[in-house]
Amino acid sequence: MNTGDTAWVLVSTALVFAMTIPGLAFFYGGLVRRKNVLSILMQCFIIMCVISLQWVLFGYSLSFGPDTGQGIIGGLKWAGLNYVGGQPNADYAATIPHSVFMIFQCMFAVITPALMIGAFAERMKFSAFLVFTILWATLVYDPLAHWVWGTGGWMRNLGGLDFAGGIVVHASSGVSALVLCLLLGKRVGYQKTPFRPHNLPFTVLGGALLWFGWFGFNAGSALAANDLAANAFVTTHIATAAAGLTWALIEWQQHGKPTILGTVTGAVAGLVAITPACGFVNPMNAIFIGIIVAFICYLAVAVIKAKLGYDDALDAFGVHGVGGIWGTIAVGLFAEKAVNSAGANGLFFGGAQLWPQLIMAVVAPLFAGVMTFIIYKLVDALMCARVKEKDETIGLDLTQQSEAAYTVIE
Amino acid sequence: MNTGDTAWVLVSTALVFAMTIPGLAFFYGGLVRRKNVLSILMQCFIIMCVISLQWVLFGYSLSFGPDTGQGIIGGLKWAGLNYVGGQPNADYAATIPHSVFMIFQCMFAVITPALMIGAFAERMKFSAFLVFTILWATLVYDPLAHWVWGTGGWMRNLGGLDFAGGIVVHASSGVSALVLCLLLGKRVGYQKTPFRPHNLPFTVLGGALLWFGWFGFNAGSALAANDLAANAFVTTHIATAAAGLTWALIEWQQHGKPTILGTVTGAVAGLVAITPACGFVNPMNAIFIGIIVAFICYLAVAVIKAKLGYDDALDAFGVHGVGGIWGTIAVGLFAEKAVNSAGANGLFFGGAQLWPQLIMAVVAPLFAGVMTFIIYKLVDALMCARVKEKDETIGLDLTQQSEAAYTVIE
Amino acid sequence: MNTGDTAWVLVSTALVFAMTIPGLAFFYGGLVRRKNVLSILMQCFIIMCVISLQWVLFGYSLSFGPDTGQGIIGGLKWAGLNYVGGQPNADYAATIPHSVFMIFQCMFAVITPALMIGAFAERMKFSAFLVFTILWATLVYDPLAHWVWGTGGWMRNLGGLDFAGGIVVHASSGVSALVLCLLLGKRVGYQKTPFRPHNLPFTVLGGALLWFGWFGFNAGSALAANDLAANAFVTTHIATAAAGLTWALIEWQQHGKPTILGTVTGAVAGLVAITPACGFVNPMNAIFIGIIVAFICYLAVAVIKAKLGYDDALDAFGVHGVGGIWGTIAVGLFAEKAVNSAGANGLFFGGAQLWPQLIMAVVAPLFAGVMTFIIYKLVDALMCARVKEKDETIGLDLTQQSEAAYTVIE
Amino acid sequence: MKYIIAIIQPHKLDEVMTALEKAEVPLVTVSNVLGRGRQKGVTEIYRGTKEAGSLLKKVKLEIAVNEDFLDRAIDAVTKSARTGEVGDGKIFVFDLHDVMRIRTGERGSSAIG
Amino acid sequence: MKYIIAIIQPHKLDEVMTALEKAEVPLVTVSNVLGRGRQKGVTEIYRGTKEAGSLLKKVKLEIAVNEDFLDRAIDAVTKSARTGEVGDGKIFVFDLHDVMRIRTGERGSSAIG
Amino acid sequence: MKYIIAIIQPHKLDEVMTALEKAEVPLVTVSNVLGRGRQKGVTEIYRGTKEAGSLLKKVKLEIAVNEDFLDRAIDAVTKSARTGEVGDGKIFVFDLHDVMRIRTGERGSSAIG
Ligand SMILES: Nc1ncnc2c1ncn2[C@@H]1O[C@H](COP(=O)(O)OP(=O)(O)O)[C@@H](O)[C@H]1O
Ligand SMILES: Nc1ncnc2c1ncn2[C@@H]1O[C@H](COP(=O)(O)OP(=O)(O)O)[C@@H](O)[C@H]1O
Ligand SMILES: Nc1ncnc2c1ncn2[C@@H]1O[C@H](COP(=O)(O)OP(=O)(O)O)[C@@H](O)[C@H]1O
Repeated sequence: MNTGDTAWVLVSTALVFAMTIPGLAFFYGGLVRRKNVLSILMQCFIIMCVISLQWVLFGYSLSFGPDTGQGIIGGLKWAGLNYVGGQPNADYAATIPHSVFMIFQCMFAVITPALMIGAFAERMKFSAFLVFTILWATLVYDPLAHWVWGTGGWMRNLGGLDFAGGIVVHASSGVSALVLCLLLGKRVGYQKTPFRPHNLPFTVLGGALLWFGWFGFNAGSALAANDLAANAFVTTHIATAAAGLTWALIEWQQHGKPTILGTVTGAVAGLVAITPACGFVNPMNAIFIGIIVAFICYLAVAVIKAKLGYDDALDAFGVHGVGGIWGTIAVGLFAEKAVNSAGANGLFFGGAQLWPQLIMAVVAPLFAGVMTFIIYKLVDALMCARVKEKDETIGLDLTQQSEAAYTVIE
Repeated sequence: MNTGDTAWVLVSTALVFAMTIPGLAFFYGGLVRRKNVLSILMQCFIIMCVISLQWVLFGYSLSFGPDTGQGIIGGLKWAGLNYVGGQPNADYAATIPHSVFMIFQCMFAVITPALMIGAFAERMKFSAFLVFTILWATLVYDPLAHWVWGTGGWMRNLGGLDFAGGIVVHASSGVSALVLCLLLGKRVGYQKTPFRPHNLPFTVLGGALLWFGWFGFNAGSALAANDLAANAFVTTHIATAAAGLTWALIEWQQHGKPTILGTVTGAVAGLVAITPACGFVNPMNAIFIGIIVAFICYLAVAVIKAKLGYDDALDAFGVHGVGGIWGTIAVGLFAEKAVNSAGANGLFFGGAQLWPQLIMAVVAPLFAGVMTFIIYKLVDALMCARVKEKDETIGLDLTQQSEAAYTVIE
Repeated sequence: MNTGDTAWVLVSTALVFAMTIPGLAFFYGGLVRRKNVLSILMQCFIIMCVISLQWVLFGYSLSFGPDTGQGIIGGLKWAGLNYVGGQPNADYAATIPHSVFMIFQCMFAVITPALMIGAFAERMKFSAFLVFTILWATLVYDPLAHWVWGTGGWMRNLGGLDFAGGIVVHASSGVSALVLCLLLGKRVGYQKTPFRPHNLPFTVLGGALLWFGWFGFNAGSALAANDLAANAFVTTHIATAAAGLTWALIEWQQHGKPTILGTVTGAVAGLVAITPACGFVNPMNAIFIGIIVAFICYLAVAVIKAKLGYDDALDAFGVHGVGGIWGTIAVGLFAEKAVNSAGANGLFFGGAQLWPQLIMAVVAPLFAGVMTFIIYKLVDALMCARVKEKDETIGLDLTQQSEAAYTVIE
Repeated sequence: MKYIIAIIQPHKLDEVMTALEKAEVPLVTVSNVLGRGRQKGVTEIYRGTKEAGSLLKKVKLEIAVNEDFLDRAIDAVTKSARTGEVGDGKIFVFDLHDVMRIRTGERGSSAIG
Repeated sequence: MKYIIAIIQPHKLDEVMTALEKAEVPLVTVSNVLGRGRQKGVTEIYRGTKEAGSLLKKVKLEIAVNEDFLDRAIDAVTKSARTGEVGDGKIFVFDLHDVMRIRTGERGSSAIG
Repeated sequence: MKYIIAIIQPHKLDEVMTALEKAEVPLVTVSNVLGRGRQKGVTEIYRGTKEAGSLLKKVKLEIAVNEDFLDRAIDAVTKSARTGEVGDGKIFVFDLHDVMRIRTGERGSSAIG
């Protein structure tokens, strides 16, 4: 065991924690209307509670527990943190306590369903949301994590590379988000009345905290305080900077003004895209990955969404789905063994890594999408997923939680 | 000396810093009325300034300095950080610089009086608050820290266990808070007009940052980046998740709606309860500790307080006092030598740890309560502790600080 | 390589990141009027993007790359992070990957120009700001960083000491800020209508995060998790506490009321002053440095500025310029070899360190001021640095970014 | 000249604004208000304390018109703001003694538009 | 019909609301305002700059009533809002030309309640 | 008695307040409003979606005066609020039926000041 590595992964765990609350909560919370901000904060907060419990009780075991044979799912051997103690598990991280690896991964399991909140914001019933989330975490996230990261997982065996979760976290939640918002339908008044972000400083606060926490997400995924962590840290920062700036420049060119919302959105897209790649590519190529994701996600968010007319309220699909898939493919292009000897060479370095990446980028979203469809239908049949129109008009804060975010008088 | 341990405790120190400001400041600040938010922020901020100075000048020496003989108090040998330098002090932490241990403990000394702000919020005069705080830190916190944690401290010698401050930090401040709010009296209009939280997102922000910083508070108390820190980290997270969820479910059952304020309050209660226990219990028992604290504190906050009618404005007693005492007792029930060989076995593991825990849980609050009574009476006689009714009506921001939190026009 | 040191510097990098966004962004953002808050957030955010890119492309090489011969500037050998990889560079930090040192320094390069935003707030055109910032980073920051910190830099060779950037970061940006606000002119209505801070809680949030992140800034500058980092951490904390409290007491004495804005401003001044000194002075002297900076900066901000009538909107000069120069001189007074054997003895310890410090404190600001003048004139001639009066009246958020920070209805 | 004060549901604002523009009475002043009407308030709960919030968010419109525009203004508001549910709001009409355009100093009926 | 505008102290709002309900004039529209009256403002200080803030937070109530409810409405407000200190506020009464309930289209006196 | 409602540009508020004080009509109630007038709104852009924001921030003043103070109040506002640009705002004047000072119960013309 190594204290430096342990310190780094403990800190990284706290950083990834901060990505969901307060990071994502405020990023999304600032974007909705005043009457719905608490519903977003509540959803993020309760996901932290409920998925953390799911994780220690059985989720971790399903994801990382000993494979049951076909590379599809881990067994229940590690349920209730059985066998998950202070001794390192060399299969995953040889220099830190096993329980540190487990709790680090816990934060990933938490943030993934939280990302989808952006799609169904302002109209999903709290009870339905809760049931959906637990089912989704168990039936979509846990298997996917096992496929890609678990010892014996079939995508891992195939040679697929996903350093910190481009597929497992972003593509999976992003595509599920799209399915969800198509099934739930548009918010009342969508595209008729403007839905302005009620508090953009909150969104900037959340965006900045996401960037901050993402250093733990990506560089922490090295599971050690070494040169690989350093590379992941640097590429993460640079790709994000490039994507944020690029988005601002696109807006400047398109509308004559760069916006802070655009810049932050670009930065988040950059973070998403570099996630699977940060431990495999060099910093200069990270810049390209960042620039390209800004273009692609801008297209998805500002052009395609408007054309197709689906109501992905806060662009969970447009940013995480699209960005995560691009990042996964980018690994197949830009990965170098020179950066990470445990990695592979991408197309531009004479390797064949593109194929496993493409397989992951097709199969995982497909799986997530289909499962989301099934789970949604089940939940909707059981308890009606969407709030009543009257409640939606009054706002979810008052109708789902009996609270108001801000006082008006005094 | 060990760089990994040092890195971890340095980071933990920064994390505990963030618990007071901005964590607690915003948690409390969002709960008060618009006209008093700055008074909360100011109190938290000035406590950080003034108690940090008190600590390096003499507080640390009183708490952790060589015992003067009876286990009651440390001497002044280490005043002004004499003998507190770059070399480790093996009595407290053998692998990190002594000054790192000192500054880590400084953040505990700071947050403890800050917790009481929740009780006397919206009505205490700033000058009186300042004098009270300095006296309380010196006459209540420093002795208590010495009793429980100082070499030679009598509770420590008795075998009492308090991993990260259930007694020293939470029970002491919580009970003092109750005494304070009884002595100060209710806010003008209490239980007549509703006092709504003026900005719940601020409260969620603060609550999330408390959780975030608490990883340093609890896992940092291992004073090393090892498997004990890992256990503390995991139990902290899981107990909190369990308590937050439980509170939400209780509300759902009681009022038909779970609220974000309830969920965050539950999480904080969970953090409080696991604090003394995190390094002694296993993760599954942490879940029980979390579930139970939610029930107890809910009772204290939503039922008993309303019945008895005292005005613990932001529930400093109901959460920290009650939760801290429960956590201290829980150590006596759930502690295991299997988790921490330097610990003990609780009742459920065939040990007798319950008795020292009960002694601590009775004596420490009693001591804190009596001392608070005396200090308050002194301060009140000297300078009148409460603001004038007219000033309370206008609000403390304008009358105590000549500032307004938000502009109204433009 | 040492994992503990690497972990600490990685974390410190993230902490310094958080100083700019969200720290400084909210500190400044809360102080401006409602109609300009997004412009501040945008400027901070885009600086993070654009200077990070400048840094990896050529800024780092100019600053820390092999000296071109006269101690004036580094060459372009390390441009595009050539030679900046996972292996340590012993000239700067022997125990951590070179790329970690680079990315840590990147955050310094980012925050320095961001500090100047406080001077030209609420009236600078976005495009002009962007061009100015890139030029200033390249022509002022990079050379200064080389002079003081680069191997072969002439101030470094002279024996000048600047632990974490009193000269390089604060004095340089502070003085440039003064020049800028003199050239730009006052805001419309300055000293006629009151400009109240639109959201002081945001300012407190930002101030607290600055303090939090500054632990990484100062203690991280030890580039190792050792006793020197411990000393820097402790002195930073204590000087800040002393300065915050002192400012509050000055206000209390002057106006009868201590304010939270004053206390936070004092704390920031303390952080600035201890920055160059934190690794060279002992904690008790840090208290004096903190107390004195509060007096000096109070004078600059509340007395001199009002008398001279320049519009340093958020006191970038009054706090960072004045505080940074004082801290640099304080090194010449209070530095001790007993604290840091690689340091020197100041006047009070029988040494002659005062002279190199004075030279730095005169030459660096002069250089920065003159260069700022030239760059500003250039930018102004090219694209007119100031927004139109009509746009200033409507606010920069709407006119420079086509966004509104808060919705009014709903 | 008449001065109309209309209290409407917040989510109807955009529709009403459009309707007013179509009715050629585009000039309007808007503000946030809270209303207690026949519509039931929503109970709020804070740490177990229930509060029967009786005040609901509404939006207030103020429109100064010449007499011959009065009916179409009222009409525009009523039609666009109506949902048929309790809480739709009220329209109040006042006599307006005088109007002045600050920019020009113009007074009376011609200054209204 | 009459239209009452009352400016009161913010912390009196709940009492006034209750009083109005008891007086059987429950319908009311409430908003935030700032007032400069005889009551002295509180000085604010920002980084040493003193500002004599003359505007104080007040709450504005608007109540439309039929003539026979006018006096009891005024009475209810006055009694419940009075503290006897400067700053208690004012009540302004206007003639109301017409009222309309948006939901039903009802007009005049019956639409007021 | 008359009741003046003035809609002005927000950045003119301080000047208008000073002018009113000089004109000896210091008592005033102020609030935030949004206005749609002849002044063009500023387009807002959120993630590529353009929104022609037609509502601009304005400030509303309410001033109750006795008849003989009416002209100087209007005068004070007009002069101090005028920039000559579109968007300067409007002044509306109403007949005021009655006034009451809550603190004393005083009524009518003497209660106005
Ligand atoms: N008499 C009145 N005086 C002042 N405001 C009123 C009055 N009647 C209604 N309002 C305002 O109109 C809003 C809608 O009224 P409400 O009675 O809920 O709807 P409806 O008229 O459809 O029954 C109220 O919330 C209140 O703001
Ligand atoms: N003539 C007036 N015109 C407009 N608003 C007024 C007038 N007089 C008083 N007000 C409002 O009433 C509030 C209370 O008035 P003030 O003079 O302070 O109290 P009091 O009437 O008890 O002396 C003021 O802050 C202001 O908002
Ligand atoms: N007829 C009206 N009814 C209500 N409010 C009006 C009316 N005319 C103007 N206003 C208010 O006055 C403000 C300024 O009007 P505007 O037409 O922009 O300026 P100007 O009168 O200088 O041309 C508007 O934003 C609106 O709030």
